[in-house]
Amino acid sequence: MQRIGVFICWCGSNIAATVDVKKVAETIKNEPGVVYSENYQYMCSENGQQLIKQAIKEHNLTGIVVGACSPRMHEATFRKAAEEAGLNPYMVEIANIREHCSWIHKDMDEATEKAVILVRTAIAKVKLNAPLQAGESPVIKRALVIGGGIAGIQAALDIADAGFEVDIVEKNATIGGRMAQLDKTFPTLDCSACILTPKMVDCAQHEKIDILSYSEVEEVKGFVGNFNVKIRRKARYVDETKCTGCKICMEKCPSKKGLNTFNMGLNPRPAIHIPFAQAIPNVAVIDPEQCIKLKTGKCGICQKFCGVGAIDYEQKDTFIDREYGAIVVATGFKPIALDNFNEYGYSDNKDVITSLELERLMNAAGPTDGVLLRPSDGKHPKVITFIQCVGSRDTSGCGKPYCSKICCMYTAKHAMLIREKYPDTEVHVFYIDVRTPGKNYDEFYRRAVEQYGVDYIKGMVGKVYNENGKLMVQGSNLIDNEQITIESDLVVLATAIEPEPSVRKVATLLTASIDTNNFLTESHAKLRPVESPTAGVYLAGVCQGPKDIPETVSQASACAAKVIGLLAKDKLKTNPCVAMADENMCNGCSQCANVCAYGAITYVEKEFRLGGGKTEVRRVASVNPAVCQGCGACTVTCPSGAMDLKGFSSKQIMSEVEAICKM
Amino acid sequence: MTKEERIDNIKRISGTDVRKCMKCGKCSGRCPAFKEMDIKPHQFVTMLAKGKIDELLESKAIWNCFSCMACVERCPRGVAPAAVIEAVRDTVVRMQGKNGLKAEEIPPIVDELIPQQLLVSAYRKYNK
Amino acid sequence: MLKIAKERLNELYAKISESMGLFIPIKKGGEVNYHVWGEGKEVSLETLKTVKSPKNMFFPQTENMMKFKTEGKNIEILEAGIRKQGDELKPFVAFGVKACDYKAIEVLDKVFLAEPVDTFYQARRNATTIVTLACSKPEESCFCGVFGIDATNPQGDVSTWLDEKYLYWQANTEKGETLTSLASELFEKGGETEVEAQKTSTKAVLAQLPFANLDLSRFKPENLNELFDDTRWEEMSEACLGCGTCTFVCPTCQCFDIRDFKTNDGVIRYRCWDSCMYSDFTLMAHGNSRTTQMQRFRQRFMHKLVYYPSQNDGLYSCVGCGRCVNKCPQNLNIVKVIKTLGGKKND
Amino acid sequence: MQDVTTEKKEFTPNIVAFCCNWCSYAGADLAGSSRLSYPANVKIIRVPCSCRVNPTFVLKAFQQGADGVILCGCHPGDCHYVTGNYYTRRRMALLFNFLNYMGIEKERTRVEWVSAAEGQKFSAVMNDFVKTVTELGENKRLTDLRVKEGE
Amino acid sequence: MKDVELKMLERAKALLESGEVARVIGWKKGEFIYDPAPASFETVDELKDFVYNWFCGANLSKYLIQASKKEGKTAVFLKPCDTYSFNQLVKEHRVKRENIHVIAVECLGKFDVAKIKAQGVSSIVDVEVQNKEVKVKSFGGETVLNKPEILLTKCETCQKTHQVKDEEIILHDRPERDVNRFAEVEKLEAMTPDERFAFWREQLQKCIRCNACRNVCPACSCVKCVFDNPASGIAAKANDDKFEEQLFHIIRAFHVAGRCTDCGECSRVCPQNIPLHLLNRKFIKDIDGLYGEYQAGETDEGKTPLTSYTENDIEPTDAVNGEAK
Repeated sequence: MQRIGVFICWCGSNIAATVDVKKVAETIKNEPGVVYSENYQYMCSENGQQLIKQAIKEHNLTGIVVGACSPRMHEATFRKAAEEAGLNPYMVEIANIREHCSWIHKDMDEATEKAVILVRTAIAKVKLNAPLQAGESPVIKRALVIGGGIAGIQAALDIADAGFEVDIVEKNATIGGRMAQLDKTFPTLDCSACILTPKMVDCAQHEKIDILSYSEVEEVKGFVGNFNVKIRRKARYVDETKCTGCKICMEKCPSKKGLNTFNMGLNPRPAIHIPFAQAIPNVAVIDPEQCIKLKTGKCGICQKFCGVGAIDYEQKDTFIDREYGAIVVATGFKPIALDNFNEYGYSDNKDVITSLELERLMNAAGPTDGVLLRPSDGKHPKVITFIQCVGSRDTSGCGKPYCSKICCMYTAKHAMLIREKYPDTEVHVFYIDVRTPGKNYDEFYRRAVEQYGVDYIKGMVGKVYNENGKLMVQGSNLIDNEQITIESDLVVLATAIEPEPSVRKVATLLTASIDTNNFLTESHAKLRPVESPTAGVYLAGVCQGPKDIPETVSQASACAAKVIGLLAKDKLKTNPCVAMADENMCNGCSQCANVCAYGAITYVEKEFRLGGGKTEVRRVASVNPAVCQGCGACTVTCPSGAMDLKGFSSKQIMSEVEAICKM
Repeated sequence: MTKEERIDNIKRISGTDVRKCMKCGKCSGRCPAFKEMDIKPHQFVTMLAKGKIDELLESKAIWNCFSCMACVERCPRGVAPAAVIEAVRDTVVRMQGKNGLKAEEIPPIVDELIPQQLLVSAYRKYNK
Repeated sequence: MLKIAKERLNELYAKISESMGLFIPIKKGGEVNYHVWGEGKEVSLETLKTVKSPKNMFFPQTENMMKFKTEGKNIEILEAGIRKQGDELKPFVAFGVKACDYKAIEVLDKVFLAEPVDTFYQARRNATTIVTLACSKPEESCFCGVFGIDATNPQGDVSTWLDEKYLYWQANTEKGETLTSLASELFEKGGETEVEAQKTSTKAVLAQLPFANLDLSRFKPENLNELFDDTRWEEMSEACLGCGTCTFVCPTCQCFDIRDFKTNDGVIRYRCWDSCMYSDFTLMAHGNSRTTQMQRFRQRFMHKLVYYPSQNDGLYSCVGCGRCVNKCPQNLNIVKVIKTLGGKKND
Repeated sequence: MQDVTTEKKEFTPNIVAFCCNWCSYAGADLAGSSRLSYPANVKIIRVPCSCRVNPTFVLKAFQQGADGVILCGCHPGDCHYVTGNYYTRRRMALLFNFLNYMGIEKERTRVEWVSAAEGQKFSAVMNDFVKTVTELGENKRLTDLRVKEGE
Repeated sequence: MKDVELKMLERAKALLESGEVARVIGWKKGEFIYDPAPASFETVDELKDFVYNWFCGANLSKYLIQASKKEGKTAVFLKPCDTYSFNQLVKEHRVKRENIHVIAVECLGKFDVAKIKAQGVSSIVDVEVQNKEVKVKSFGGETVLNKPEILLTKCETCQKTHQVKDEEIILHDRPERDVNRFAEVEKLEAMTPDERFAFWREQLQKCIRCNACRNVCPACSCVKCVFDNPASGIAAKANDDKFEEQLFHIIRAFHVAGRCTDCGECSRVCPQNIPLHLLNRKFIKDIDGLYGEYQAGETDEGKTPLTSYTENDIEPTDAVNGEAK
């Protein structure tokens, strides 16, 4: 027999001024199952909670209803109080008689009547509540970082430093990512390689970090604390354990006409190559599309010359399975393709380049050894025009609707560096707005203008065309309300950035949600910015939204902190209000799994007893309580009603409906 | 028609949302008639947004616009300055009363590739 | 014997309806069932088989038995079924009952009127005057003759015959006479010859029906075990969907379930038809005692042909109305069972 | 407090509102803390997500004599459970269309997206819904007469 | 039809004799020509009762749920419309595909004996079909009926073709038909709400809750139906109130929405001839109209319209107010 206790809160005058709380408590005393009903000024106060605890003990209550403020406010408080008094915390229901009653109604009779109904409704529900236990699941103390750019590197280092094993899966042959391609970094202008490569080396040398380069995530199963990941190790045709990085193969390789992707295709590279000098791992890789041996079966020169016998043309993709407790996604970005922007003449003119290409042209390790020479004829450009917002803030459908965030700063950086290194160069920048929030950022931009004399033009370029070997940049100067044409030698486009396309596959594997721009969605824009809605999956860097290096690194460290917090636990407490399938009624039709956003439902074959000693094997759904978030989508999809949600069961909700309609 | 109504009317005829303009000036950056225009394409958008239509209605630029649509093509925000100019021109023409082009004056062969709006605006311009 | 012209039947219905309820086959939504007569209703006496049998009138598909009123912690029993506010049930007439269906009422009586008497059923039975109607156009699914029923000469408080022009009327009981007196001015005398002629011609048709010679000889209590254990039940029931169509259209099926319904201020306890074909039939703590559809299927036919007769002096609880023959979605029926398990007279 | 003699039985509809815990229930809380009133005959049932609402609940409410049923959830795309309300949207579009096809007044059912910040909207929606249902009158087509027996 | 039947019989014999299959599911002779019952044949000897004629309307696919659990393979004869149900059952893991051998058979529409009887022909002995003419032989002699008028309701608008087959037996050309299966639904939609309510009230009032529609429905293959489960809160055995007739049929239609292949068995089996298929077709029509054409059972994989979505789906209010995009 149920023994329900009801506690009506006055909330000072917040409730009591419009709801006759004493009358509510009195009326409710007559409800079947109610053995105790009381009212008090502040139920949430220490004394109020004491009252509840005492009543639970004295009256042997099996469930309680608190008529008070919104459950979003104090449900946790009252659950804790109940637990302390020895009552299962899930035997508590809140009737919201403040926000949903006293605060919105003026008439006391009306509000009192409604309060009674709301309390009755909560009683109807609590009568069907079942004691729930938060489940536990073990945590595998190892993290996976997808992406070996600065975000992945930072996250991995922080996690590893806390003593946990980390694997970095990087799809390219080396870690380092976009930052490795950069020349200098704003606003301090330190050399990118100088600050990044030590971190890369740290990763390689860290005993807790395992770098799986040239690898991709193929399959993810499991859930927070218990991910099961299949990783494809792509064939690099070079034995990683043997290669010493001596580069003799690169010298001897006869197929030298491949595009050096690390240098944005600005110079050629051999079929067998190490992406760049400080690559980690410092191991060669063969591009099978370019390799003569792999394409025709003839050649094999590199193998001949390799002193350690590292070359293996027979190598195949291999798969490894690993278990992780947490996953950090740091898949990064790429500049968008400029196919939709013919007006800038990118594909027609070698000397119209993207900013990332400029980075390589200015980099000491780049194709021009750091001397700024224009691609077409290798001459020093005298007039350089930068165009900002190329493809950013574009709602016409050609580009991206968002601001790419980093362009203003790196354009200022480029302009400044050029003016410093080649003072005889004229530098123009077309801009719509200059956005420089951040420490020392606006100062940096102003320095470009004030100290280095960069010509900033408020306006946008309408066309870039070639006239007698000169790049004519025609645009508006809005401040002077004129249209100008600048004869330039080099045009640099501040191209919008977009998430690395492979993120879509990763997101699907992880059931992490993605927005219309392919950025991964965070769990809460403000309060949970580094967590994905999928528990145990964290987001670092540009895969979540445009950001610069300092922000990326902060986010990566924040991710690491979250991961460490998770891995530090031996077991995870799980939300007990999760779905549960009644095996006896389940048809195994898979409809529930189709709507589950978390992949919490799997199917098992089970044997059931029929009458007459017969048995039958049926396919039935099984919900992983550690993965289920308790939305209930599956419960409605299930035609047989086998799927139900604990804490919000169909019977509970229907009895609430009944109680409300009973007038 | 009050001024407010006229503003609304121009906005309606243009079919473009002038508030979408982010004032980048790309339209004016590529306008082939820029030098001849006393009011520049980007100004048409911002001035209409601010309700300064008296100046627009007086402007010579409406007769200088080629209706080449380059500005429409270029605009990253989906604003159509040429449509605004056309709407202003249209308003001016309507205010002038009936002196439109006659049907028999339409050349018998019209190049199908010419944008319709260009043709229509051409009739209006050269028919004063 | 009396007769009344077909055109005047509506007057008869109206007259009866003045003082009594009149249940009569009426076409509604395209199907003919027993409904309360009213002006403008489409009566269809010619319909050989109503979809639902007339048992509905005495043993409705659902029926409230009692109500509990709850207020706070108090429970009050408000009323018990039919005896609402202590009133007698308003008398009513069941009009147009065929011989098979009339026989079915006898089958039901043996269940509901035996001790302990089902007072709900009893009250309805007592309040009824049954006007039967002889069949003149039996159909191939009919086999009432197998159970010794004479379709041409039905019993009841009043027996009637219908031809192209007249409804012939013969009161058999006091209740019948009373009913006749209600509308005596509408009747004229005569019709014996026409009725006799109809009987003869119908009997000739009945003798020709494909199921006229079904052999029931094997369905005796002493064969119970043998029949129960027959291996052919398995194949006979194979296609059975376990729906309740046969039981719900059957004029003799009498199983019901008792359930509660929560109202705004209490609980209504009601009973409703149940079907032995259902997996949730007669649920006990451990579930349904018949776990397979074969067992349920067997139960139904064993009950009709063996169990019931063994307790009721050999009276079969099938009356050969043939509704199940027509309505089974998968064309399974009692005839196939009788033919499979029974003997084969003249075959 | 009130003059009882003037009490005339005016029809006040009974409205059941299912609100998702993360957006709409919070929106209703905000309406409360902003003191934005709406009629007392709206009663809210808290569900984790609008996708928890089974058509059976809607029908159950009507059976029990509710005059209107409204579902409130996060705006599409903002679902706390990522995709829940997308399913709600499809299910209810089909269900409501179907009820309309059966001749049940389409104004009795509604789905509204109310975010946690939209207290104003919550109140406006409820006021409007109550008004619409009041004009429609009592739910007679989809109610179980038994529940009202003895009234 | 005889030649098709012979061919089927031949295949059934061969399959059983070779041991390729353990049983064949088909139809078995009844007492009349018009009451063949679904049956499973395990030996060649049993096949003497095998029949395939104009009255084999039953959809055999649902029997495969049980059959596919038995030892050995099961061969089954499926008409075009039945193959959709079969696919849907395979998709929902109710039937183990690998245990079934599907023989696709011809169907030129099946007859409704009640419709023939309604035309005054009883004691039917045989039928002979020539195009649209049907010669019905009975004790009373021979009557010529118009074929479209005596087809089962589900066959009137059928345009289905075989979606699955391991082998096929088709001896005649299927007539091309161009009919709007939604015509009846549209007619109802065009009515006023009051008229619609009155229509459904009259139809559903006839319901005796025999559950034939549910039990025959291949989509209603739940181990335990919510309406039989006291714990569901909506269990009821018989309609006790007008509401419950509606509740049962609304919920049933909703549960099979997006999964119903429009096989029409519900209307075929209803003892009260309620046009139940018009409920399911409304869902089908709305799904087609609101979310794009979808035919359940066309394949045996993929999500159903109710377990998928797009970000720009129509709002329920707009859908109800007919503002479908």
